[in-house]
Amino acid sequence: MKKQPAVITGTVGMDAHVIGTKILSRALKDAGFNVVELGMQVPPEEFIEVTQKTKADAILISSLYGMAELDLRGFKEKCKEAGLKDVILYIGGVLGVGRQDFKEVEKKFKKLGFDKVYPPEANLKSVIEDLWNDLRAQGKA
Amino acid sequence: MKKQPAVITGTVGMDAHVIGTKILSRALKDAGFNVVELGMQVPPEEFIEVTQKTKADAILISSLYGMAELDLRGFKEKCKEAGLKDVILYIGGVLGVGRQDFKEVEKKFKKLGFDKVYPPEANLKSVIEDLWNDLRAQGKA
Amino acid sequence: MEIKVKQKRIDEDRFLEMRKEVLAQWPTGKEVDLEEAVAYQRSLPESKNFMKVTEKARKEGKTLIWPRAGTPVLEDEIALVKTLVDSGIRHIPVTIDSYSRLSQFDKAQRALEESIRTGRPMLNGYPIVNYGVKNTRKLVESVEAAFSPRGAVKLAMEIALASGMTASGKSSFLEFGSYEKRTTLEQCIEASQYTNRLTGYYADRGAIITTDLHGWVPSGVFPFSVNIACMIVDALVAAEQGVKSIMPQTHCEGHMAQDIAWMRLIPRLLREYLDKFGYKDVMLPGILANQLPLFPVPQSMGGAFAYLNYTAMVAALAEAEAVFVRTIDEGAGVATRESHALSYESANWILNIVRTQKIKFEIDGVETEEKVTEVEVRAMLDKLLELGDGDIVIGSIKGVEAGVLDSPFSPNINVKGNVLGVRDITGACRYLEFGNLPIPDEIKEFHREKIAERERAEGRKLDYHVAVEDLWALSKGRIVGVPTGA
Amino acid sequence: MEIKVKQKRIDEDRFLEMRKEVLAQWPTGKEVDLEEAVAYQRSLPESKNFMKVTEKARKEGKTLIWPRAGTPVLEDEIALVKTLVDSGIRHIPVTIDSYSRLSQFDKAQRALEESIRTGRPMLNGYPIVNYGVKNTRKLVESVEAAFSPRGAVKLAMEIALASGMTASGKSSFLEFGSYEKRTTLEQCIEASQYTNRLTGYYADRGAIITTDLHGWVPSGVFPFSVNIACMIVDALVAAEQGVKSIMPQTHCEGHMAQDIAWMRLIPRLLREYLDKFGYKDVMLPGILANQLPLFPVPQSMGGAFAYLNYTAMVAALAEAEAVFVRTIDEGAGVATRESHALSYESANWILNIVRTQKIKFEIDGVETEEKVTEVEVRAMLDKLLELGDGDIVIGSIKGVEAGVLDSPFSPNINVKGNVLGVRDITGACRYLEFGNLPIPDEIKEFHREKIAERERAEGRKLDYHVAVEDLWALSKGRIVGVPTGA
Ligand code: B12
Ligand code: B12
Repeated sequence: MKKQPAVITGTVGMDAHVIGTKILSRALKDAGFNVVELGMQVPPEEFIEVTQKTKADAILISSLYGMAELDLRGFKEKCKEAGLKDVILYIGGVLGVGRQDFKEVEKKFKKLGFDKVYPPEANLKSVIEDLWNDLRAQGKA
Repeated sequence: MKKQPAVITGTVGMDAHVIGTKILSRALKDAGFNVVELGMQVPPEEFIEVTQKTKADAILISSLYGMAELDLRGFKEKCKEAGLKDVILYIGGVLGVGRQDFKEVEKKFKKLGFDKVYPPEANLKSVIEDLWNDLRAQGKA
Repeated sequence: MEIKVKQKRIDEDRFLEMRKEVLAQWPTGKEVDLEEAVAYQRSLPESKNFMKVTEKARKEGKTLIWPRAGTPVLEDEIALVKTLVDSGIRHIPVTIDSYSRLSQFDKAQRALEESIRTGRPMLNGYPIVNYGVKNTRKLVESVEAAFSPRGAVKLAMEIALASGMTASGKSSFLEFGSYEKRTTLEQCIEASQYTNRLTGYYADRGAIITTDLHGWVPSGVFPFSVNIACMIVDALVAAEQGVKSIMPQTHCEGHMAQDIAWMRLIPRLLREYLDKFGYKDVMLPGILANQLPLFPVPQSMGGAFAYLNYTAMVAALAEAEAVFVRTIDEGAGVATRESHALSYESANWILNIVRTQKIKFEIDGVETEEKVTEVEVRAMLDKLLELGDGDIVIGSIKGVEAGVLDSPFSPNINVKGNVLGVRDITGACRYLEFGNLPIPDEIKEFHREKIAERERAEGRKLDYHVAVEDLWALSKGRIVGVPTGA
Repeated sequence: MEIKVKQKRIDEDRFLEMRKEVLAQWPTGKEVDLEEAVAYQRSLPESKNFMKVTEKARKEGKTLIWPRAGTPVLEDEIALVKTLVDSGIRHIPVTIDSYSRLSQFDKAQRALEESIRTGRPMLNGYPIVNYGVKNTRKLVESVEAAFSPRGAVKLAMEIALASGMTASGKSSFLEFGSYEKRTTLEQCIEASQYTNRLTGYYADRGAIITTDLHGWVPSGVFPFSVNIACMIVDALVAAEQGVKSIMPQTHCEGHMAQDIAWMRLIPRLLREYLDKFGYKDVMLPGILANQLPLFPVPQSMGGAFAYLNYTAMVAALAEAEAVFVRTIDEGAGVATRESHALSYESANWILNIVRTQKIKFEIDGVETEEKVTEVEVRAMLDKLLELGDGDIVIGSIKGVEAGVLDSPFSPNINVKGNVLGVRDITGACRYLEFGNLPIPDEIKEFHREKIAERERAEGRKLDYHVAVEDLWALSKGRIVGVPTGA
């Protein structure tokens, strides 16, 4: 049996919407992940530091307050600089200010380096399936 | 002073929506018209006959049930045949089945020979102003 | 003039003779085989029986939505009812087009053919006679829901029931007061006796069809005692012809205390009068709340949602078994499938949230409104029975002639039209002009005081113009009209 | 650790010293001239004073709509508030962006500049500090309405009040419980004492600013006794600093009997406790009903209209002076001007129609809910006063540490989080886990029975997963959650 995969969760920047990331974290734990829960208002740098320290396989970022794009510019590059080119990046929530076309949002955040982008109120069962698949593709599960 | 202009009102075809034409008729009376009120479900032919008999200056047709186009095909031609080429023709109500683009509706009924076409819940004050203007243009008021 | 129609069941032999004539009116009449139709009806599952669906809602504490659905082309109609059922609809009232409602089947046929050819609906409803039994069974069988034809004439009712529709909304007063121009009440009752007799024929053979009743629906703001008195007459007429299931359709004018009072009063008085005249076995499976006043102007989407949700809320609080909410397109024209779905999604949200709470409540004023209306209704029925010498049909016919039953803004030339209603300061409907309505003096005084109160508050006399302002009020986001300016 | 913050008014001298530091945080601080600002406030018409606008609504029997309005670029913000006022809005709460809420004015500045440059809003609110007094007065003067800054830190409040805003929604428990991660309650109370002291300073000079209070808003389905106890604490803290007008903001969880019970209980207990502690001259101009649970998913437009209409209906029935309805875009993101207009048109329809009727009513269950909550709130306040030896501030700080005040799903690491709420079978919020809340045994029994009733009905134990289902329920058109599947 492979080791239990480790993942990091939290809301980025100044976002105080913590309910989603809390529920997500609990669901990940219930699904057998080792979850490091950073809670709300996590600076991008903190996600990176904690990933280095814990050797986590994935970062799952929440953002609902609409300012994620500002918070996450250059995030993927910083991950790479920190030697985390393989870490899986997921993001979910309300990823812009105002009613958005999700297709556009997805494109934008994929360009920013995210592997998967989820609309508000994403189904957690399929999120977790996606995550297992991505981990398997990297030989980590 | 000119003679009191005479006008004919009613709903055409099988339309049972009589409230609008009743209110319109009363407003026309209050505004000094001589109103011949035919009520609901008036066959097109009856409008013509009564106009001939009363020498009315205008016919104001109501229709809400959506089937006015069917009821009024060839109506202007029949008016002409009956020697009523100058009679002013107004129509108002819900002039098609389903949500309509009023501009289209207006075009359609103007092509059918109507001088003015009104959307649902038209303002009766401006209707009456329009009517005085059209009568004046014919030297009838 | 001698009155020929009486409160008396049509003999079976005469009825079967009459049917031949009716069925001969259009070729599809030949498709109706009454015994086969009864068997077909009896083979239908409970989910297609109007009464059973309503009783189930009552048992489960649910308020079901009544839509209004009728579009000319069968395939479109099937698609529409599927959308409706997906939105949680279990009763499907099928609006019949205006030509068919007046037995002009040839006109309907031409318009139907044009609709099919052009892909543009040229009729404002489903031409059931033109489609006939075989086609309409396809419609009925397309979904798990109970069907009800709206505005069916004799032949249309024959086809509807043979096709498996399980309700028959045919009120003589609705026809007389809202759809007819020259027809007398006598003619309308005679027509409804036929359709009720047909319903009774099925009932005698174990297929229960429900008759839903409107009474005399006023064209505008008007207290509901005339409506309720006429609904009771309609119910007695139906029961005499053998109808075994009656569903009253009450109309909400928008004032909560009145609307709730009427919803409470109607089933109580219906039961009392049905029992009194010996129709104890007639069932009343539930009540349908309908919304009467003008819908918000087509431009006001916010107002449209508010009005339909308000109606749903009142129906849910009153624990009605069903509510007839309009779509957001009501003011604009026959609704699209999307408008239906969106509107019922909204109303269903309210109905589910409110009914789950099992709210029991008392509103100040309901008792007064119920009492006032009850006294008025009883006075009217007493007068009718007096005029008819005990025969409610004869009494009603004479009553209309005498203005004992009357309504404002009526299209029918046989209506006196000497009455008028306006709203009082809180939005309740009051009589402004009583005409010949047999309303007791102390009740008249009650209405006059309420009217005087508004007159003082607004510093003007209430009159015809105020009645017209009040007609538009709800549509513009108020319950009491305001001066529209010179 | 020693508690430094106490329930005591800040000396004027010390206050004026503190102000210097605050104003130095950003260049626009220089624009604030306190004496000029007081004079400006006093010159404002009643229509711009929050308390006066609320009192007028109360007198006229109206329920006003509170929108939520904050967009980064001043010109857009002015256009937005004009739309709002055209929709009948008289209170304008200005949402401040999230950077400014955390005093990160430099970040806000960069995002503001980018918003102006690109024409795309990059901030989720109006950066009031960056705009300063002169600009914000343009906003205040652009319409006839009373303004209230939402989420103003010290400097933001200085600028808001100097600009003519006349309310200050600053609840220490709201900050602590919903917006902060590491900050302690002590720090939050300290911050609120400053803004309340500033409000008191204006009040002493005849300019009445209203403080509106939330208490501790739970992140989910949870009975409201903790919230109400904290609201009372917030009110006492504000009153001690000289605040003279307080407007409680109650949160509706969607169960009518509970929501109405809480709306009745809150002003009654507030008055009692304010009087008891000697703040008899503090005015309570009215109450604001807010909607708490998750809004319908963005795809459900019908549900969105239903939910906002339902909230408006409940507020109107309870005769609240104001109601905070969300727009139909609530689930999707910051609303467009069109969504604002459409949503308030809809809510206003309900409010006008219901308030005009002057409905007096009684709902079964309101009395019980009011009594249960009252006993719980009193028990909590007693315990806090005991812990603080009579000082409500010290008691509250200790109370949070001890879990005497607690809340589920909190973002703040200083919160115990040992409590949980779920709905009962009718949708009422009940305690599932009591943690350390000082709830009397017989009341605990009441909650347990209600929970057992639902467990029996659903044949399952209620737990964390049910609490999550209940969180989503209203958003999906139900009031009680249903199993989401494995
Ligand atoms: C009341 C009503 C009825 C009543 C009518 C009572 C009566 N005897 O009048 C009853 C119940 C009988 C009825 C029946 C039907 N109705 Co209907 N009814 C309505 C309703 C709710 C209000 C209409 C009304 O009275 N408006 C008030 C008056 C004062 O307004 P108005 O007529 O627009 O008139 C004003 C102006 O437009 C103007 N005006 C009117 N005519 C004219 C003419 C001229 C020349 C001018 C200048 C101005 C002018 O002056 C008036 C004063 O401002 C509307 C929906 C709505 N709008 O809310 C549906 C509606 C008109 N009905 C409709 C339909 C389909 C029917 C039925 C087929 C089915 C049914 N619902 O039972 C039958 C048809 C009967 C028939 N043969 O016509 C549809 C029409 C669909 C379409 N066109 O796409 C509507 C739009 C509802 C809907 N969305 O489905 N209906
Ligand atoms: C509750 C709430 C708050 C609470 C938050 C309480 C708390 N501490 O968590 C409070 C009151 C504090 C708040 C504050 C604010 N809020 Co707020 N808030 C909401 C609200 C009503 C619900 C959010 C929520 O909790 N959803 C429930 C959770 C369970 O759902 P979720 O987060 O979507 O998560 C689910 C999925 O998306 C998924 N998921 C979430 N994250 C991730 C990540 C990954 C990787 C994956 C795979 C999945 C995933 O898993 C979850 C379970 O299914 C929404 C509107 C709405 N939707 O109804 C507005 C909303 C999010 N808020 C908004 C705003 C603007 C604010 C404020 C700026 C202003 C204000 N309203 O006061 C402040 C900002 C504070 C800050 N610094 O962030 C806006 C955002 C606007 C935008 N993006 O355009 C919204 C959309 C409302 C609106 N329309 O204006 N808010």
